[in-house]
Amino acid sequence: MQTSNLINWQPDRSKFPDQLADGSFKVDLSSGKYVKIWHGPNHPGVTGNMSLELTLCGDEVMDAKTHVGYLHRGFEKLFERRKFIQCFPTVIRMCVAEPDYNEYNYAAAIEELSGIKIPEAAKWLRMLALEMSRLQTLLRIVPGQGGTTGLGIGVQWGVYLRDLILDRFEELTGGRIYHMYMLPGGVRGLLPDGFRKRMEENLKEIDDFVQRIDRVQYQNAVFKKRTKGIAVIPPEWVDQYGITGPNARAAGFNRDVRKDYPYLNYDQLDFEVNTDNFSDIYNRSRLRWRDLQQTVDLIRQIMDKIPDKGDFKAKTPNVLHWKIEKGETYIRSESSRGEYGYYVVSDGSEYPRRINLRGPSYIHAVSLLERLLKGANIADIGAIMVSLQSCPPEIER
Amino acid sequence: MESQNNNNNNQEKFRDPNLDKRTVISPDGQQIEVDPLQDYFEQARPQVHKPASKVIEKFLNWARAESLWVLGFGTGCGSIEIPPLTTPRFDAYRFGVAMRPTPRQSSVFIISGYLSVKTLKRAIRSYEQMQNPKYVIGLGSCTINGGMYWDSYNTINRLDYYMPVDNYVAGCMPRPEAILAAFESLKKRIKEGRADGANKYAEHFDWYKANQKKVIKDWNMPDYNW
Amino acid sequence: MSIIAKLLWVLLGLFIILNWGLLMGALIRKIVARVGKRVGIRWYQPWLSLPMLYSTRSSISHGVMYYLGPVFRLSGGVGIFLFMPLIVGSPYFDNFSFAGDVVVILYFQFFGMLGMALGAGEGGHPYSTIGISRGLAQFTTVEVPLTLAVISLAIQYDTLSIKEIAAAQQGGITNWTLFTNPLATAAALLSMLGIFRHAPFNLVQAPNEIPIGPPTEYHGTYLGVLRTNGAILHVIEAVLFMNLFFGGAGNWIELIIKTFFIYFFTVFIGVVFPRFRIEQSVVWFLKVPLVLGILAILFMAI
Amino acid sequence: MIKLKDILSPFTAWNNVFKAPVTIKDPLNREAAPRYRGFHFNDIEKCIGCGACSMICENEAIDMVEVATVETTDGDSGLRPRVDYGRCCWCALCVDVCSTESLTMTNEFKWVSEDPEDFRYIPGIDEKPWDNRTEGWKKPAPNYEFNQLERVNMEMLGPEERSDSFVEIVQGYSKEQAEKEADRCIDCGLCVATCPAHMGIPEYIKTVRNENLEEGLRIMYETNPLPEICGRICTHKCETVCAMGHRGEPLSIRWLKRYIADQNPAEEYQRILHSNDIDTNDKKVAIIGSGASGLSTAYYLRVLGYQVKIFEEFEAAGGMMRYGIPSYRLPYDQIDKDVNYILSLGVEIQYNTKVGKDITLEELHEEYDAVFSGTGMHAGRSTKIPGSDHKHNYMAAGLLNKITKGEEIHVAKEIIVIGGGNVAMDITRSLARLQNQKYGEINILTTSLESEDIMPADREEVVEAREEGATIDPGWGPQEIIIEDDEIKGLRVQRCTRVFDEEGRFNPKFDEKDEKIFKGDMVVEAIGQGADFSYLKGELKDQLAFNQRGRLEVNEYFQSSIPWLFFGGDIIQGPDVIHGIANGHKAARGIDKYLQANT
Amino acid sequence: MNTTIEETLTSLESRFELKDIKQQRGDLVFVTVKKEQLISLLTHMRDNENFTHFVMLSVVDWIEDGVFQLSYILNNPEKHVDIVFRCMIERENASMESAHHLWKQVATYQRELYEMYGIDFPGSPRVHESFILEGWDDIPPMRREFDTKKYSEDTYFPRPGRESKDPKEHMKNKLYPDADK
Repeated sequence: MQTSNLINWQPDRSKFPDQLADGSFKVDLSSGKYVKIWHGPNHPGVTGNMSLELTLCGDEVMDAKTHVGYLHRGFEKLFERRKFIQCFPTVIRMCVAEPDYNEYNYAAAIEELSGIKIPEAAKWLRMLALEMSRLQTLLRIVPGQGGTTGLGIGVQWGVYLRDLILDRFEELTGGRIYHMYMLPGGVRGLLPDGFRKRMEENLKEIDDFVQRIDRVQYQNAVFKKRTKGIAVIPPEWVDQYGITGPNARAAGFNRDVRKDYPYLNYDQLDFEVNTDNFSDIYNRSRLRWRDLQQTVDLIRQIMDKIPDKGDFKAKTPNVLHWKIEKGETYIRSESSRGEYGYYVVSDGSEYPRRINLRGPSYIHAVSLLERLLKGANIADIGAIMVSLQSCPPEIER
Repeated sequence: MESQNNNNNNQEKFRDPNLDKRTVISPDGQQIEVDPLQDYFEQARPQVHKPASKVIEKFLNWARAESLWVLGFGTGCGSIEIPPLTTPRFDAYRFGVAMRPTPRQSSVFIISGYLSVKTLKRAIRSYEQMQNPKYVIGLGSCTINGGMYWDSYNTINRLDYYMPVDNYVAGCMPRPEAILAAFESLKKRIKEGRADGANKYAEHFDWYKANQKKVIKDWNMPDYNW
Repeated sequence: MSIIAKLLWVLLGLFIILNWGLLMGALIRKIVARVGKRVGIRWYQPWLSLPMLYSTRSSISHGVMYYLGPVFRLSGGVGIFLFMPLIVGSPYFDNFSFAGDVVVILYFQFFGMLGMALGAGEGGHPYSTIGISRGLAQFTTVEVPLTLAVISLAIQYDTLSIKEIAAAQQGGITNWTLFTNPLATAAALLSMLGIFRHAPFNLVQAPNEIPIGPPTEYHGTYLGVLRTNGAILHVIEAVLFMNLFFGGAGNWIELIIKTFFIYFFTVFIGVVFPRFRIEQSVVWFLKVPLVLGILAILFMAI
Repeated sequence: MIKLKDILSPFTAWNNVFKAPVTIKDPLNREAAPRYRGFHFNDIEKCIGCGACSMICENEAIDMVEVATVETTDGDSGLRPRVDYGRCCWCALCVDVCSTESLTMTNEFKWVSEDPEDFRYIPGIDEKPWDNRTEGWKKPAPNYEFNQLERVNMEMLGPEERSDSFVEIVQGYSKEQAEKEADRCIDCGLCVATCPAHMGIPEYIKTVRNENLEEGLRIMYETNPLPEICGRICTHKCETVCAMGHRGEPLSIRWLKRYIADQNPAEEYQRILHSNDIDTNDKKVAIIGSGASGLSTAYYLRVLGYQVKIFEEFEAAGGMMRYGIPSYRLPYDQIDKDVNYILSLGVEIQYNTKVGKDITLEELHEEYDAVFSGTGMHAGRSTKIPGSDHKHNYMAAGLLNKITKGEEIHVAKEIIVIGGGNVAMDITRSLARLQNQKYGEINILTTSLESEDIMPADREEVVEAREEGATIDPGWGPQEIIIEDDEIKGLRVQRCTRVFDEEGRFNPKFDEKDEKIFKGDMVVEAIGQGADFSYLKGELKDQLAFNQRGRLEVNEYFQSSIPWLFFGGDIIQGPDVIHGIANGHKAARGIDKYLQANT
Repeated sequence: MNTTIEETLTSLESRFELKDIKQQRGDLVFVTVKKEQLISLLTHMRDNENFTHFVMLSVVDWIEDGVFQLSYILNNPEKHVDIVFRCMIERENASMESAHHLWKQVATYQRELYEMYGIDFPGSPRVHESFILEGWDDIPPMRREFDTKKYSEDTYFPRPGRESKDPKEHMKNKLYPDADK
């Protein structure tokens, strides 16, 4: 027994402060044992532009406070001054990494409140854009998980492939990052000539990438060592914190807005929700990898069904003074991070009363992150943040 | 006078007790007065540095231009276009552009879009920690005249009021190609010896400071942080 | 040979090593870029960056020790160089190697690290402390297996002179320590991963995972010095392993090829693995290479 | 336990070393996708400066600025968009909303500058490297529209129902229809300059959208005291310059005006317009004629507090609007609605008094401080061709007058109308109705000098006349009325090859070889009317200045060379209600100025 | 209406006072409840009605009526239905009972609302700590009486040289300058 203890070296934790039931530590700052440091916002290990106020004991985080607001632009205030159509280019900027869900949610909310039915082609094109958006995010975030632990090579491949998808976006929508494609009432264009062919070529490359990243990243001893069993989200937290998306699905919850509240034509697609039974960094990342495969498959299915002709925009009132009837609604869709919701209130005027975004990162990167960081190693912070896929701009908007 | 008062009130309101002067007792029993603001920061004003003599400066400028080290501080939306720059598709490394994780080692600060007030405070610190010579590239509409957020209560409108900017790139967001073009343009400017933002900042230090302080209400740091 | 002439030869060697180091760094980076499907930097980029770094018009100082940090580091690198025979059998390029030089070199390896520790500690940032304690912790565990391997070699060749160890391996590839003492070689090569600090053992300098530490505190001229030292150190460490395990070099071409491949070996592993956390890498060094090193000694002693 | 596979498999990454990099060789010259939303380009010729781009821009990135090379004309504000790339977000909403499709985006996207002031330019005027690019964001498809190009159709009586009665044809918009039509307006205001009265068109259309019709009425009365009338028979010049008309149908501005007026009940007018108690001053103004200009002058003077009295020749007010325009276009009760409101403000009217006969101008001058004369053009003009002195050759004005008065008129079985203006159409359609009532069939032919494309009549008038069964055969010059046995047998006409000469003067030319005869036993001439200045006599007439073409000379406030005497309406401007109203408004201000100056 | 929602509402009606029930979609219902009953209602929903997923807490500023509308969106993850509880509170000295003990993330929402609207949630952890803003010295910015454009113009040095002409006014000046109304 003694020898195995020597080999499986267990650190002596008797000098560490006590961990309370809620995960926090009893920290006496005046003892001089602890270091208080700021991690971010200008720091390569922090996703996006946010910062963490850490209390460290050695390498271990005793207490973490998130500080957001570095990207606060006051969108929800600006909407007060913008007409409904003018909000359309503005909402997109709420999340830089994956803007299309903003477009969709906003457009869907407006359409629901004003009773507009969008053409069939528009539905499929919206789904295409949404899934492409998910694809480009996953192409960043799946190898990005390796990147946070020092495996930079997958990031290079992934960002390259993401660039190809952005090229397709550019062709389809006219924009590279901010597509501004899903106008309330429909979309802004049909598939360009030759799009399917080029898309299929890209998807083939991505298929190949999926296999390679599996071999390089997921079947990697060091990567496993770094990510397995780290930052575990127990199933009971899921409802306590309101966790959604891959973070919840990795904990065994079969929750996917696309299945549970089918929007657009998702009910016509054939797919199963990916779940896992233990939500640590590895499994969450692995789940995203499976999502990536699934997304490629969904895009293929969608491409088969998109009509090449037909109306793609419903008739809308004159956009310069479009009034939406008094009412309120909540629209949700499944982004790559989880449930993405828009709470839209109209007071019957040309200007929206309130547009409030429910971004999954609002929960994942504030309350959940603060909880997960307690007791974590400082070197794992980046990995934890990426595994939660936190996106600060949607927290502070 | 009124603004002066206002400023004082602000400083009182946003006072951070951790930054107050305090006395500590050293292990050998001596009383030492500690001023955290003095301790953590250096307060000397920035200085204007004269360029080296002609030929040498030309050579150095050439080296500086061909070796641009970019501070990886994603201040706004534009940071999403930085990864493509450094990855296979656009591969800025082959143009002598490299990403650095720290302001001290960087010579180029890319303000990638809008700056909220909270970020501006950090951006100024980062800028001041960069060593002379240093260059600033403003990405997108937001740095020129406020862009999308021109009427927002929390984002600045004109970057050139807070730090000297060498190049602006139009776009929202500028594509990586446009950012590369900005690097090319910046190289030209450096080689011509016109990229002298750091000296300009030192020369007009008071003006920049006044602008910064007008915006950053809780100015709880020394005027110059290295 | 007069001491002046000797010094000039040493300086020539240093010049070649420095330039080869810069070029090798660029070539390796270009190869790594290829793995990432990139073109990579221009091969002459390192020469451009140095004047850029040395010519910053201002710099931040945290006091004398902060300034001395890079100097210590450079003297660590140059120190190793000074006692390292470069070309086997060449009187011009054996530098100041002497009978016990391997011990001195092992000492100098730590010298630079300690200098950094002092300098970065002067920087005052909490992260520097974290970074330097990580660095020292890892480097200590890296040194142990290397030392064991060297002891094993000393037993094998009955000498502490690199020159003699290298000379003893001449006369065919089968004479290399690689084949005559594979256990020591294995222990040394694994610890070499830690010396060159590529993944999975580069957490010490990873900006992602440890924030502002020594590798990010130094800038301008300081960084220029560190980079110069890096170029020298990479080659000279490779020369050390070449001399100890791969038969030394009979001429410059051989040296260039061998050092390249030795260095490339660490990169080859480093590219495809993430980093170990510091306690993981410490445990790893204390497990695998240490055991190999002890075995190598036992093997040789018996 | 660590698996060996987990250590070895990552090394598969290295096989990339032997593959070529995927890096773009020359990224600086890489072109964006054909649809890319890059920098703006504006086709200056096509652009009308409506400012829709500026309105939709959420960033206020687009300024409308004056441009040296573009002049301000009817339907073109002379302004061009200037884009500020310190604000733009490249959403292309400005391109999508552009009413003429002149604004586009190219797929150029590289613009680096050291000077932040550079990023502000006028696309199409300031030369840029991308001006000749063909690719870039355009409107994606014809049916992708931000604006509604089609009008909301107006409910009208069908030709069957209307061709035998004088019931009003146009039914008016319902609430939904009006709001939908008002919704098409993009608020550019290009129409305001073209409207002779410069009515606040976008503003009152906005009140339709906002369901605030009382405010709409107030806006209309600021410049036009006869909205019911104008809402029906205005020549709607505004609609010719409507921004929507460049690619679709212009807004039905006239119908919307009518909608507002119709929806406000007459008895509420005083409350809505806040005209319950107007302070009256001691100045008195006499107005000759209760036509559009007279009523307009009366209204605005009354609002200013003057004591106004109108002298009207006939027994009802309205002038040409009542006695010239058939009631299927303008029902008499609607005239009464507008007139009665004006009268209700305290304007007096004396019917059956012809100035020059029942009372002289001098007498008016003695009793009143100023006189406004809007006597209109009631004297029909004749072609003076052989046979035009026949008893069954009539003047349109006279006939219309009689129809209004309800007098019996001669209606023949086959009628020929000469004239291509709105009066010609009015008489054609009135006579057609009478024919239909009398004979149960319609047999009427209208011809004009002008060919169909330059006929001055409103397009819809011609179309409706045809629908009702009238034959319109334009482009013929009448040469002779053929009379046999003292009865009219027909009209000999020759093909008219031109109406105006190069200098734009009326100088018709005929092709003698192309000649034909229209059959008919009654001819009505509707080629224009003249003014009757018989009331200007003696000394007064000598003091008045006339220009070379025989028109009265007046200053910008319609003041003649006799300071107390103002003229306006048809006699000055030619026949048009809205001009009359505008003249009246202006004259009222002129009179006010004159009277203020004299006290 | 969805049967789950119907059943839930029926069971709620016996204990709580529900007003203005408005069905937006088959799976989404808006209900107005009294301020005093809200927390017990939320607890009941979570523990007994299986509405375990707290979607979001939002606020709408009805400045004309002098109230804030707090919207608590709850979701039943099994039955896939949402109920939104609206709760009107006074704008003056706005204060609301905290619900941070029910779901962990509510504290974050409450922090944001305190900062952005000035609604106090006594007892909520760190509620008075600044969340997004830093050094803010004006009224809470999301309140409707706060004019963001004016603030921005006063504070952030807008670039001068911008002037736009209204086509209508410009044409008036050019074509008929003397016409005034």
